Amino acid sequence: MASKNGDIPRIGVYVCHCGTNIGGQVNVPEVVAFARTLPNVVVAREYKYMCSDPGQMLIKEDIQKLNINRVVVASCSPHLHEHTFRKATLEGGRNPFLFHMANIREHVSWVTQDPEKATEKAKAIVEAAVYRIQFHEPLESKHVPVHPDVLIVGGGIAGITAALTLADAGKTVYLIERESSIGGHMAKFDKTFPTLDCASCILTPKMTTVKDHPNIHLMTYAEVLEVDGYVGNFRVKVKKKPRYVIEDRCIGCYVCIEHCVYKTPKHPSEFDEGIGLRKPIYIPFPQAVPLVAVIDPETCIEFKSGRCPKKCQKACREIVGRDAIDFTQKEEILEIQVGAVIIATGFQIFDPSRIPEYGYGRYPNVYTSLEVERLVNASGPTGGAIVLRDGRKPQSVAIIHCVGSRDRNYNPWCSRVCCMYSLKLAHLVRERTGAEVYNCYIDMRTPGKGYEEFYEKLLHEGVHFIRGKVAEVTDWTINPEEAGKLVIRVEDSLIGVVRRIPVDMVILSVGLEPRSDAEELRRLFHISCSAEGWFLERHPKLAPVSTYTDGVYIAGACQGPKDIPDAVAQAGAAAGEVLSLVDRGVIELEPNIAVIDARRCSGCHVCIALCPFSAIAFHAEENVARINEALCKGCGVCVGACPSRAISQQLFKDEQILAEIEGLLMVD
Amino acid sequence: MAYFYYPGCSLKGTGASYEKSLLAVFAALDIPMQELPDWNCCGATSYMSIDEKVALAMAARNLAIAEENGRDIIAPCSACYMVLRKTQKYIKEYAHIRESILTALKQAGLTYRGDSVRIRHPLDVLITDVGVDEIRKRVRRPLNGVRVFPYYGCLIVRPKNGFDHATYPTSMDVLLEALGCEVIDHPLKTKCCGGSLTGTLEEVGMRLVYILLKEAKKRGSHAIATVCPLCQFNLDAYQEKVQKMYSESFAIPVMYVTQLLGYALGAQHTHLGLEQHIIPVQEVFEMVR
Amino acid sequence: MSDFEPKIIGLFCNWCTYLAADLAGVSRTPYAANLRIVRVMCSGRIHPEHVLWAFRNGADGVLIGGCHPGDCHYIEGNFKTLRRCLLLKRLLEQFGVDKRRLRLEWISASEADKLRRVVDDFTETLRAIGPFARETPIFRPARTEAPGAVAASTDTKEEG
Amino acid sequence: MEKKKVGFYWCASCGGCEEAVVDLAEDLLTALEQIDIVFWPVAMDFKREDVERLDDGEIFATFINGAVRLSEQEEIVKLLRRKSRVIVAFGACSHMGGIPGLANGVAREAILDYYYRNGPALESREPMPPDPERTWKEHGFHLPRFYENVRALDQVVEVDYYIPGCAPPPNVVKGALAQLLSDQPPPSGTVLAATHALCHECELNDTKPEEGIRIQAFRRPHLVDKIDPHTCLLVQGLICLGPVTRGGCGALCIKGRMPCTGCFGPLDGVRDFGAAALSFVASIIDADDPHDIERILDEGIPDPLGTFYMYSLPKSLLFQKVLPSNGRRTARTEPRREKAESR
Repeated sequence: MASKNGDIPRIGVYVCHCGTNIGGQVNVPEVVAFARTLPNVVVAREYKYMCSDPGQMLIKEDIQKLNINRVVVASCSPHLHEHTFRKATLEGGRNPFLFHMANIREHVSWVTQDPEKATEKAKAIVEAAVYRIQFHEPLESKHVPVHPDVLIVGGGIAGITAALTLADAGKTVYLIERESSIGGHMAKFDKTFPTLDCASCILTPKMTTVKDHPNIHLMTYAEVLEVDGYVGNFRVKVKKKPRYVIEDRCIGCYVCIEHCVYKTPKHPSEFDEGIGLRKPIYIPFPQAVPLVAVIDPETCIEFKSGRCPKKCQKACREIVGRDAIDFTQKEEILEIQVGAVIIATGFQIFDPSRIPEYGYGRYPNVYTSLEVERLVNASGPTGGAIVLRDGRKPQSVAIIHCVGSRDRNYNPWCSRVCCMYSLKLAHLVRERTGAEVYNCYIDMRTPGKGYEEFYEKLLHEGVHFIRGKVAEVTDWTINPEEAGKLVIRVEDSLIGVVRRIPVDMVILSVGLEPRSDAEELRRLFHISCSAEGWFLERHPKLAPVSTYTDGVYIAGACQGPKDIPDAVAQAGAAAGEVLSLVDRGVIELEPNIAVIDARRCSGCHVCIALCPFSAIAFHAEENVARINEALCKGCGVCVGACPSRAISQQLFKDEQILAEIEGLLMVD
Repeated sequence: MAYFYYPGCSLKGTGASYEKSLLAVFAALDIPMQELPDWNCCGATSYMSIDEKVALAMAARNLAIAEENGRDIIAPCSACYMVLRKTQKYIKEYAHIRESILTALKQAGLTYRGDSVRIRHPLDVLITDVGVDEIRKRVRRPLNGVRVFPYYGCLIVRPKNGFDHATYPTSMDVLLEALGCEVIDHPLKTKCCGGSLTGTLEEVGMRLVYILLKEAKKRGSHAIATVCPLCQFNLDAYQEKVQKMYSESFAIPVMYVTQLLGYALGAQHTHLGLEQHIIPVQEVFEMVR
Repeated sequence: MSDFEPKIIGLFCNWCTYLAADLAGVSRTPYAANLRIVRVMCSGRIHPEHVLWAFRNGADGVLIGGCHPGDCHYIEGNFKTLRRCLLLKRLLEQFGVDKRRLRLEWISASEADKLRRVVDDFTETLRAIGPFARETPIFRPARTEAPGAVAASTDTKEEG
Repeated sequence: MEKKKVGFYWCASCGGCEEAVVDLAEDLLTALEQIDIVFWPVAMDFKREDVERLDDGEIFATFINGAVRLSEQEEIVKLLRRKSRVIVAFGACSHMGGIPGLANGVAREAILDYYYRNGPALESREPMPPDPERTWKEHGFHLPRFYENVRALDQVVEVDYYIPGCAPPPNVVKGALAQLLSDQPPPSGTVLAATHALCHECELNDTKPEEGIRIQAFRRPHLVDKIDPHTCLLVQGLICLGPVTRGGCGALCIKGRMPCTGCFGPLDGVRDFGAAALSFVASIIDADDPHDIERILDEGIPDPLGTFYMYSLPKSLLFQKVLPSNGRRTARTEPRREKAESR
C-alpha cells in the first residue's frame, strides 16, 4: 500500500533491551519476531542499547542499505530519547518525523511484573507504532527567534548566582524578589558549614554586585502576576508592591526610622524570625539590597488610623532633604519580555507547632534553628549573644534533629541540610556559651566535601550525641535538677534506655518544605510539582534544572532540599542552560501545529472560540477559518471539535491516533 | 442527629456519675440520644486477651444493632470507644476476621455491612456536632476562676481518632475554656493513669497515679477533669494510698468533664452524681469567682 | 469470566498523565498490564470518535487522562474534554453501554500512585462488568429464539 | 442511442423518497428520454421474476431507498446488485439507516414485544405474535425474517453512489442524475451533494459572532417562544447540526426556521456522524464546572442519541463492530493485520 505521500512504507523496527531494563522483563527476541510479521515491516532488529552510537548506526545503515523510510524504535519514553532517534533518522537521510517511538520501558517493563504480560503489552505497543507510522509524513520544523533577556524569580543565593552569571555574559536579566531585599535565607545565617565562613561576608558582595550590575534589572518587593507565551518569547506581568518609600530617592540613612512615632520597635521583625523587633518603617537588615526603607501598612499608624503626625516623612523631607516617603504610592504592574525563565524561589521551613509534643509556641525556650541562626548572628537582634528569652545564658542546650523530616506524619523526606547545620549550631553554641550541647539525631547524614570531617571534629569538641528520636519536650519535672528546665525525653538507642535530659534551651532542627505558594507559581509557569510539592525537574539525573516547559528552568531549593553549594551549582547549571538557549538565538518548534484544509473548511465558526491562544480567525471573504501558525501551540483542541474534519494536527492526525488505537488492540 | 448511647459496664457501675452527668448534658443541649437496645459487653477487659475472636464478635454485635437503625454510637467509656473502633477497623481490613465475625453474627440473626456506623466519643460529638460556640452560648453558670487540669487518658486518642491530636489533645481544653474555667496546660494529658496496674502491679500503678496527682497539685489545680471511668477511679480512689506511699498529701477532686459541663449548663446538682466521689467535689464550685 | 482480562485504552495528555505513567515506570510502581497508552498533546485533542473507535476495535474500557482543572498546559483543553466526556457518557448509556467503561481522570505528572490506583481500580471495575462485546442487547445477537417468534437472521450472528 | 435501463426499489422507508422521484415533475419526463425503467414496484407492475430474467449487469443503475431489516429486502437488494452496474443509495435511510435505523437503539425482542404482545395499541388482550410459517389450503406461506438490526444499504451490498436527504430535494436528485448520466461519472463511493457543510451555504452563517460560538443553554425548538429568523439558530442555542452536515439542500430547514437535524449525513472523512456532532456541540458549551455542564445537558439535550444519530445510528462506529461488513471496509483499515479469530 502506498502511503499518502506516495511512497511505499518500508518500516524498520528496532527493539531495545536497555541492558536488562527492558530485556529483563520483556522477551525482546519474541517482540522482534512478532514485529517481522507486521505489514510493511522490512526489517526488525534488537539491540542492547539503541540510544548508543552503534544502536543509532543500525538505523542509519538500514535507511541507506535497505531503503528504510519509516523508523520505529521500541525503547523508553519519547520524553527521553525521541530527539535522539529523530536525529538518527535525519542523519540516515530521512525526514526526522518519519520516526515513532514505542515506550516499552516506562510503560511496560518497569511497571509489569508478569514477563508474559509484559511481552504481550510490548507487542501491542510495537504493533500500534507500526500501524501509526504508515501515516507519518515528512514535516518541516519552524524556527522562531529567542528573546535574549532572562527572567529570574527569587533573589536568594541561587537567583543571585544565576543572575550574575548571565549578566556577566552580557545578558539582560530581570531579577524579581518578593521581599524588600534580596539575600533569601542565606542572608539570615551567621556562619556556613562546614568551613564556618561568615555567610554575609560571602553573600553581601554578591548582593551589591547585583545592584550595581548594568545588565541586571532588580525588582524587589515584586511578584510575578501573569505569564504568557512560550520558550523564547515569554511575556510576563510583574506586580511591584508599594513600599511607600520612593526607591530612587531613599539613601538608606535610617533617619525616617529614628523619627517614627514609635520610639522603640514593637513589631516582630520578619527577617529576625520574630526574635528581634522592628518599627512600622524599617530596613530589614543593615546589608539589605536595595538599602531602602519600607513601610508596613499593617502596623503603620498612618495606614491604620490616618491620623499619624507622619514624623518619618517630615524627617526625610526636612533633615535628609530627600522627600522619599510617599504614603500614596500604588502598586505598579510592569510587563517584560524574556526568552527564558529561571525559577529560584527556595523553600520554607517546617512549622514545628504542628508537632505539639515538642512544645514550640508553648515553651518560650524552644526555638527553631532559623531563630537561633538570628540569635548567633553578629548583626542579629542580640548582637550574636546566645541568650534565652529572659536574657539568661543557657547552660545546656538540646538540638533535636529531623523535626518534621523523615516522619510519615509530617514530611517523609530527608531535608539534607539539618544534620550539618545542627552540627554548626552545636559548634557555635558550645564555642560561645560553653553550654552542654546534646544533639539528638536519628541518623547522622554528612555526605559532602568536608562534611564528615566537620562531624568528626564536633565529636571531639565535647558535644553530646544521642541516637534517638525525641519523644517529647516537657516541663514536667521529677527531680530538683530538672526544676525550672525543659526536659527532653528520648530513647538513647545506642545504650537502650529512655533518657530524661534537662536543658535550658531546645533547638528544633526544622526541615525544609516547598513554599506554600509553590502551587500558584507552578501554575503561572505551567510547570509541575512532585507529589511532595517541589518543582519537578525534567529528568532527575540528566536534566536536573530543566522542566517539561521549554525555556523554564529551576534552581536551588525550590527543586528539593539543598545546601548552599548545591544551590549555587544548580544556579550555574541553569544559567548555562539559559545561555545555550539564548545564544542559539533560534528554537526549533515541534511541528505539531494544527492545520486547516481550506478546501474542506465550511466556515462554521465552531473552532474559533475554542482556541485558548486566539490563533484561529474567520476570513469572511473566503468563508473559512485560518490558523495563525505563530500563535498555535499544538494542543489540538480545535481538531477534536472540527465538524468538517477540515483541521488536522501534524504528528497527531486522526489517522495516526486511530491506527495506534487499532494496533494496540490487535494483540490480546 | 439522633445517637445511640452505648453505656458499657462501667457507666452502669463505677462510672454511674459519668452516665448521669452525660445524660444531663445531652438533655441540656437537646441532643436526642437513646440507649442502644439490647447492648452487650464491648469485649474489653479480659475477654480480648483470652479469645480475641469471641471478643470481637461480641463488640460487632453492638455495631450490627446500631447499623440496623442507622445511627452513630456514642461510647463514653474509653475502653468501649477503643474496642468498638478497633473491631470496626479489623472487620474492614482483615478478610478472615470479617468472615468469622459475619458468620457469628448470622447465627444471631444479624448482619453487618461496613463502616456506615460511626463510633463517636462524647468530646467529638460536643466539639464537632454541637460546636463550642453553641455550648458557650448555653452556659448559664460560668465556672470562672476554677482551675482545671484536663486529663484525657491513653485510650481515646490512640490510634489517631480523627477529632483530636494523639499526643497533645485539646478538645477538652477548648470545652472547659468555653465554660469559663482556667485550663491548665501541661504535658501529661495522655500519660498512663495506672490503669489496671493498680490492681496487678500495685507499685507501678501507684507511681503513675502519683505522677499525675503531683503534677496537678504542682500546677495549682482545683480539679482534674477526665473522660474515662477507669482514670477517674484510679485518680480518685487511690489518693490516700498514694499519700501514704509517697508521704505527700493529696485531696484533688477528680471529675468527669460532663459534670463540669452539666453544672455550667445549669443541670440540677442531683442529676450530676456529684455525691458519688471519694474526694468530695462540692468545693470545686466554691472556687467560682 | 474470572480469566477475562479487559483491555483498556488510555488516551493521555503529554504533560500530565503521560508523564505520570513515565513516573510510574521510573519509580517502579507496578499496575495492571491491561492499560495501553496513546499519547496526545492535550486531552482536549481527544475526539469522541477515538473512544468509539477503541470500543469498536475491542477495547473494554477507555481511560482519558488529563491535567487537573486549572493545570492544563494549554490553559483549558481539559475542560473541553470534560464537556465531551460528560455528553459522551450519556450517549453511551443510551447505546446500552455501561458508562463506567469511559473514565476521565485528572492525573498530574507527579501522581504516579494515583495512576496506579486508577488503572487497578478501573481494571477491577471492567472485570466485574465483563467484555464490551457481550454487553448490551443491541449488540448481542439473539442466541435462542422463543417458540413462535419471528426467525432470527443468522447473518447478524457474527463475533460477540 | 439505446436507453439506459434503470430500476427503483424501496426497503424500510416511509415512501417519501418515492415522492422525491415524482417531485422531479416534468424533469422526470426529460429523464425518461434517456432511461428505461425496468423495475419500480411502487409505481409499475414488474415482478421479481422480471428482474431475475435480466442478465447480470444488464441494468445500468438501480436507485434503492430505505434501510434493510427484513430478509426479503436483503434478498432483493442482493439480486438488484447482481443485475445492476451501479447501485445508488437513495435517501437517508439507505444512505445511513435513516429514521428506521433509530430502532437499533431498542432490542429486537423489545420491539416485537411492544407491537405484538404488550403494546397499548393491541386491541385484544391476547398476544398476537406474527406467525412466520403458515399453511393455508396446502399453500405454504412464510413471512420474511426480521433481523436483529437495521442496516444501511452499504452494510448489505456494495453501493456506488449516495444521494442523501430525507427525502432528497429535487435539485439534489436532478444534479445527481446529471452526474450519473454524464460521460465522466464521479468516483465510486461519492455522495452526490455538496462537499462542504450546510453552514457554508446558509444565509445565517454571516450572523455568527466573530469571536466564535459559546452556548450557555441549549433550547429545544418546540419550547422556544420565538426564533429569530435573522440570527444563526446555533448561536440562539438551538442545536443546529449545520456545521457537521453535508450541504447541498440549500439550507431549506433553516429557511423554515427549523434547525438542521443532519439528514444529509457527514462530510467526507467523518467516520461517525454522531460522534462528530456530539464533539462540536459539547465543545462549545460555555461551562467548566461538571455540575454546570450536567445541568446544561439535562435541560437542553435530553436525548443525545436521537439528537446526534437521528439518521445515522446503524452507521455509528459502535454498530459497525458487530454488523457484518459488506466486504468493503468502511473505515481506514488498510495496513491492518488480519486479526486472529481467537476472541
